[in-house]
Amino acid sequence: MKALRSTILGPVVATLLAMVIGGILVSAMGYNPFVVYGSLVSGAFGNAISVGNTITASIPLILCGLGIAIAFQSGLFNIGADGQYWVSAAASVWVGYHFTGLPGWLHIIFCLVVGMLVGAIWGGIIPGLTKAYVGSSEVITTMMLSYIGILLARYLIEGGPMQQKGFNPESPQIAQNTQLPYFNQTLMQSQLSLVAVAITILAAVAAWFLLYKTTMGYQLRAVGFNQRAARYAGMRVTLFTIIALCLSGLFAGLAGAVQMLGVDHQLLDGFSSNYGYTAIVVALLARNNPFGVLLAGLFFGALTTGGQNMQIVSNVPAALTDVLQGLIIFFVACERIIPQIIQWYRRRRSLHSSVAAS
Amino acid sequence: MNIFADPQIWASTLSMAVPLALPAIGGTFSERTGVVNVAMEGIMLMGAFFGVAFAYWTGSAWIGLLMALVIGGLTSAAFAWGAIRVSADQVVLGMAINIFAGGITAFLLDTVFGFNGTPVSTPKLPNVSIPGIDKIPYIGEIFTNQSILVYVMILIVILSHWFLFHTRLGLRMRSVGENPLAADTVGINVWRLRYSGVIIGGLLSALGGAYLSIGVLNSFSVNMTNGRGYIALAAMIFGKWTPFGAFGAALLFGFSTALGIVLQGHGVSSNLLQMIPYGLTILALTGLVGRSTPPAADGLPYEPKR
Amino acid sequence: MENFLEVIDLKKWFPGVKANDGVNLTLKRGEVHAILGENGAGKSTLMKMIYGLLEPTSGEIRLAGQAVHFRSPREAIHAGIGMVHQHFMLIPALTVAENVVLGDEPGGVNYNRREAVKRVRELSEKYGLDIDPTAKISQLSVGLQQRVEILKAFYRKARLIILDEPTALLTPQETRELFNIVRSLKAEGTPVLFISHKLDEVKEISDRVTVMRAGKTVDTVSTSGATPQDLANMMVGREVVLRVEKKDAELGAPVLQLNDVKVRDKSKNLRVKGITLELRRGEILGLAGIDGNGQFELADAIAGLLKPEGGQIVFDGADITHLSPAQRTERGIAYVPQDRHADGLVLEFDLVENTILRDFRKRPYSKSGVIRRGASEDYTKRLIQEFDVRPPHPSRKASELSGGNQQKVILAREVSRGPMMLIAAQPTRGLDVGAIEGIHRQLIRLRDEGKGVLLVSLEMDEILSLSDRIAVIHDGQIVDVVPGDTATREQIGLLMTGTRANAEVSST
Amino acid sequence: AGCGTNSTGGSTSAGNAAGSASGSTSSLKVGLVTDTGGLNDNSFNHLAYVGLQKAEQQLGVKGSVVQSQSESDYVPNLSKYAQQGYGLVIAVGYLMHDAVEQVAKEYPKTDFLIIDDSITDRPNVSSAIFKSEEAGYLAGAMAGLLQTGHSLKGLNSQNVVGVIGGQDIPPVDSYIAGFQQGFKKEDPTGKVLLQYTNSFTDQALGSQYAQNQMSQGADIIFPVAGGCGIGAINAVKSAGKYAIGVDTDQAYLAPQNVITSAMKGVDTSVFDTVKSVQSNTFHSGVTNFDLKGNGVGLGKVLSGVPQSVIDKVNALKQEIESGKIQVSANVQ
Ligand SMILES: Nc1ncnc2c1ncn2[C@@H]1O[C@H](COP(=O)(O)OP(=O)(O)OP(=O)(O)O)[C@@H](O)[C@H]1O
Ligand SMILES: Nc1ncnc2c1ncn2[C@@H]1O[C@H](COP(=O)(O)OP(=O)(O)OP(=O)(O)O)[C@@H](O)[C@H]1O
Ligand SMILES: [Mg+2]
Ligand SMILES: [Mg+2]
Repeated sequence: MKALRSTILGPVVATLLAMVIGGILVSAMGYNPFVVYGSLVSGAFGNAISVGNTITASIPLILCGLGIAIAFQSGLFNIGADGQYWVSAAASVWVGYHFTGLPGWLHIIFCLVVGMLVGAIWGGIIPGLTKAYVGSSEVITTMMLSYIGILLARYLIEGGPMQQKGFNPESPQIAQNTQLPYFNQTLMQSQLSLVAVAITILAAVAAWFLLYKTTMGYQLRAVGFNQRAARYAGMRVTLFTIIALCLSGLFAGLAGAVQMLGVDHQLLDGFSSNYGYTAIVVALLARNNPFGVLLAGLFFGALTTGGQNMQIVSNVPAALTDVLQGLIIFFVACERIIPQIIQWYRRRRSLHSSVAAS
Repeated sequence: MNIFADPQIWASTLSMAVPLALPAIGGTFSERTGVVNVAMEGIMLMGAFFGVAFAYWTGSAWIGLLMALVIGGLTSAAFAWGAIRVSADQVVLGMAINIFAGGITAFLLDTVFGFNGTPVSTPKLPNVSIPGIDKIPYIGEIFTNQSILVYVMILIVILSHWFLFHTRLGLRMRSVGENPLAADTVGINVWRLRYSGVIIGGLLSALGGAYLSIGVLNSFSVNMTNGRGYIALAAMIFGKWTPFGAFGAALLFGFSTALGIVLQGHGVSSNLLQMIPYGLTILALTGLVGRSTPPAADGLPYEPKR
Repeated sequence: MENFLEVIDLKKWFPGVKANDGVNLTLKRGEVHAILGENGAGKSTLMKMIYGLLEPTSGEIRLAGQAVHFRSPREAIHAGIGMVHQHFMLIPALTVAENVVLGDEPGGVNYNRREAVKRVRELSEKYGLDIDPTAKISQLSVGLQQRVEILKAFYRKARLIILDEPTALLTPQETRELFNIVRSLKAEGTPVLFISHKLDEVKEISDRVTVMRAGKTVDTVSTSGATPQDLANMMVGREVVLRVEKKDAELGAPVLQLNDVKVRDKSKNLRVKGITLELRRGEILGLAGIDGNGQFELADAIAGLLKPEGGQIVFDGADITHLSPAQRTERGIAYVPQDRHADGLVLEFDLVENTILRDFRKRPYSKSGVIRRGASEDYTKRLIQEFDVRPPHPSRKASELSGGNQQKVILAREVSRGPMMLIAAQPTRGLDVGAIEGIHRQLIRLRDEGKGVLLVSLEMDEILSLSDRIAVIHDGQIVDVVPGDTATREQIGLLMTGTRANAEVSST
Repeated sequence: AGCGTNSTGGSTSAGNAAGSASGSTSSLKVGLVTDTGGLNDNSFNHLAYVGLQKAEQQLGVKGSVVQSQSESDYVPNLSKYAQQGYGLVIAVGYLMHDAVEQVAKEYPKTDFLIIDDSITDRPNVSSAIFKSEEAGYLAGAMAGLLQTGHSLKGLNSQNVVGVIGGQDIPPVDSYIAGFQQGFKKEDPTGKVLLQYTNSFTDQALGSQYAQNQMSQGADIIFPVAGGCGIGAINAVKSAGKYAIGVDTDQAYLAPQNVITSAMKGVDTSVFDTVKSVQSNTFHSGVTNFDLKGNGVGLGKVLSGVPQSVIDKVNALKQEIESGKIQVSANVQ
């Protein structure tokens, strides 16, 4: 109980601290901080629609975050989830419109599987092989492939084979029966899809099970912690390096596929999601624990949707969301300072009282 | 094709290497003392914005540059505080700085300068040619009319190498990044050196950012670093945490970007051509560079339980 | 003689551990004062407080009559304290010279590399600790690294020198040289605090002994007045069996045959240059040698961690030269590696995960790719009890255990796997007498059960007391194989330098 | 709030922040959703906002802006305004095509305006299409005339001009296509270098592209790349060459170097639509903004440009308006 309280207390106090500083900044710029924050919170949780939007926004973050967490647990830093996401998105969209006549559920599974495979290949093959055999830093290879992947996806719809006939650089829409049904359109008018939510929760459980309950996860973590001991234990370090990066890409790919089937329905120019980068923070704040990723992803989803509402309601420039987000992450990361501050405060107070007493 | 005969491609290479090499060397300092630094992107943005802002307000690009360094230094000091004093996760902190910097610079641009951006009357740093060298046929053209920061960068590369590998302080810095406890037991102040490493990193990153805004240009636009801080991170690793290595990687990257530009206009999709720098980097990394091992204590907080 | 150092009722409490809980100690000028105690008794903690690496919870440290409160080693160094650390405080990426001079480098702004090399060379010559100042630490054997650690302390000309288990990795010759240095320090009036688990060393070098148990100082006695047995009993708080009792070996069929095996290490140096050797069931074969002569590379090669450059490894009648480590494990090879932190354990894993490290693929620890936590945990609990691992919590991370207990976990895991052969490399390094006793008993039990044990050790005494046969390795080759019961220190010591004493012994 | 925008000369000092609730209770609320380029794109998002600000000041409507952070934000953002009772919701950019279709169907009572795209099958959606190719044509023609006549100080003997596109997308390409046709018309042997930066923000990259084109002999450069193009104009300025602005009148960026600007009236379209909703004359369907209606056109012309050139360009303008010249929006 006490442990639980202290794990929750840190982030809460950190968030408050960030909001105070953000509030001062906002006030200095002439806005009313209470209106600003009110709109942030109500935009994230104010009504059923907001909640739906928050959950929807968190799904790609969670899925990418799971992949990044698996890589981290295996001692690897996948910084290129963005590219894996977009390449897989492109692939699943292609499967989604190119094949027709399949039953809906089968077609959906087909799209998801292709998305995951492409993500796994993009994230795992080149970075994995070069890491395992040449020792190239996966930080560089995944990052470079991420840029390449985004350029590739862009090429596909800008004059490439996936461009819809016509003028605009966008792909055709995926078949109607592959579009994940929205959750109760009248009650909750958001793009929330229960199927996507189920996939996400399932993915988190799967990641947790894989990491902590299977021999594969055991080996991944062993390789991540101590390669020499892993080799001593008879594990194939190179193989598991490749597997870890593939798995990481697989989850990012799943994110791309789910987002396309559930929300976007087509490949649109822009490619500005940055999920891959935000998901790094999601994974790390969750200490690479899959269930933590679920929570951290929701938190960031809330910040995103709340931030959009904040602009609408209080006219604050969009950039302020990023300012707040940066501050919150900073202080949450520094939450360890809080007990120290409390201690310091107590000590000072007791000093004061002892001085007063004497 | 005689694209290589045109000195422009080399001049481009050099000038595009600056905003990569400077933060990459900055990151080298930080990581050599054991602090993983992914905050280059954000600190560059801070440097870029405040460089322009102060250049405009004071009418002097030099004061702008100075303030870019001051703000960059302060930002990295905040990062250093979190990373060193609080032992927070360094990657998370770095990302936090990046997100914050992207936000605050855009926010200030909007609220202070409005949507037309920074005023055109903002001064910029001078371009210079080196007398003597500019007379040499081919080479001269490369070194003619380059931003003064191009030459500053070359100086910094050399100085950094000397500092890290030939001075007592450099030796101590490296020892702190390799094994802080060992350094501590011989009486070295681990925290102070780590702070210095991170702040030097911040200064160099801010310099790289200022190069973008008041070196080549005289204006700021939202997210104008465009991921260069991350590429610099790659350049730092690529260069195996040495100044010359980082510089080389930055040159490679600048060159392949320039190549991508030159090759355009021959019917190939620009999207495909722009893959060149990234593809080339992977090839060079796997073909030539291979394993790059970071300083042993890179990313590990040091907190002696006293 | 006046007291140079006084420690008065010193306490250091870590969360959940009272590492020091009332320590009293006096150190006179020109005295060599040994500290004895079991693993985890708190010796290193005490030294770290004196050196400013840890701040006491309470109590007082006085130096030359003045109370001191060091907040960092910087201050302790300033006050003239030098320390050789039990766990190396070296920077593998730097050179010997750089490591030694670090913190007090010659030169102005520039680091004067040449001067540093010169000074270190002079220093190593003066103390007879032969070492190449320009070599990188990462290329040195652990024994050589220990010398660097000692050089570091001497470089700073301290007024008080703390030696925390400096001899754990030294050869007998090196130990002798170190003792010469200690004696000359003593003659200069420099007091020395000396920690060792080797009672004969303590007897040889120290003037007084302080014994610690469970964070408290039990007693301080004059060395000359105490026998090793007395000291051991004081440490452990019970009677300890110092001599190993064992029956005669009942030799069985060969379990391991090495035919002209050649091995290169990771930096591609040929370290094992053609070894032919046989290990039989029911025997302990000791592999003696000075560190760096290829014995550990050979062990790695048998376990499959290094690929042999040439030759053949036959295990239980089958050629296993090209099998993977996992396959060898499967066939019944157990291995206690030399470096327990780097190879033997995943420190971030808990004890359960560490005990199944080698067999996690098998039932009952896993089933169709799924780890069975319950069964694994039961097994771990059993081992913890059987091998007296402390603290007895299966969910503790391995990193939270003391070195001795970590070693017990590794040994428990390897021995209990029911192997046909055990390679034990330095199995008792850094352990206290009580723990050593337990581990030696396990090795003998294994042998008595008809398994083959290859004991690779730098401890002459360990080799002599346990081995049925002793193979001596020098420069990657076996100099000779001699019977264990008749071998003497002198004989083995000579062989270790590569000199064959007489032809008769080798013919047996 | 800092009132530093120089977009409008109006003296009404309504701080753009936290709209003061001084208007009538039933005042029209207008929501603007930008695409992921954001308000600082130096292009259509920015222009749409300028139009909205003008409407706020002159028509007394209450405006609100939200900048989308990813493609997935379009639907939620558009819906949010509709839910909150905004009378008009403006979607900036063709990328929001499908999002507008979907949301407009769900909120039939709300009026929508989409910029740079045409949606014809919804009674509550108005579309604004800009014939930026026509403006590009005139700009190209002017460049061609200047090149052939060498009629500006410092023009070299090669007839090379450069075009820098931000990305290979319709709103960019229509300008470029027009530019190419206009240039070829007046300078059939001249050469147009065309490159894409794939960025609308990276000024330094824009500057490099410009330098590269200048090293290939280009001395008039037409950047169609938002903020990235500003870098190009900057490079042109320091090299003493010439540029043509885009979207807005960019002469202020380099008064000695910007020959003219090819502009499109996104601000006008926004303002007009707000006005129509306010006066209940909103109509669905496509509104074409072209030369004829001054929906697109050229900006201020550099003083050094000979009158003959200006006359010729004006003649071309007449021909386009009369339909004698048809300008295609497809890049060659
Ligand atoms: N930093 C620490 N945090 C928590 N517990 C610690 C710490 N350092 C030491 N301990 C604990 O304090 C006790 C004493 O450890 P110490 O290292 O002083 O033993 P030692 O006598 O030197 O043992 P050894 O002979 O194995 O070197 C042990 O139980 C150890 O686990
Ligand atoms: N002879 C030596 N003695 C001690 N350390 C050495 C020696 N040679 C190399 N080193 C170590 O290797 C590091 C790099 O050495 P290297 O000679 O490559 O340095 P450098 O900076 O390239 O010098 P130079 O200016 O001579 O080219 C040094 O900082 C030092 O740590
Ligand atoms: Mg050299
Ligand atoms: Mg100890």
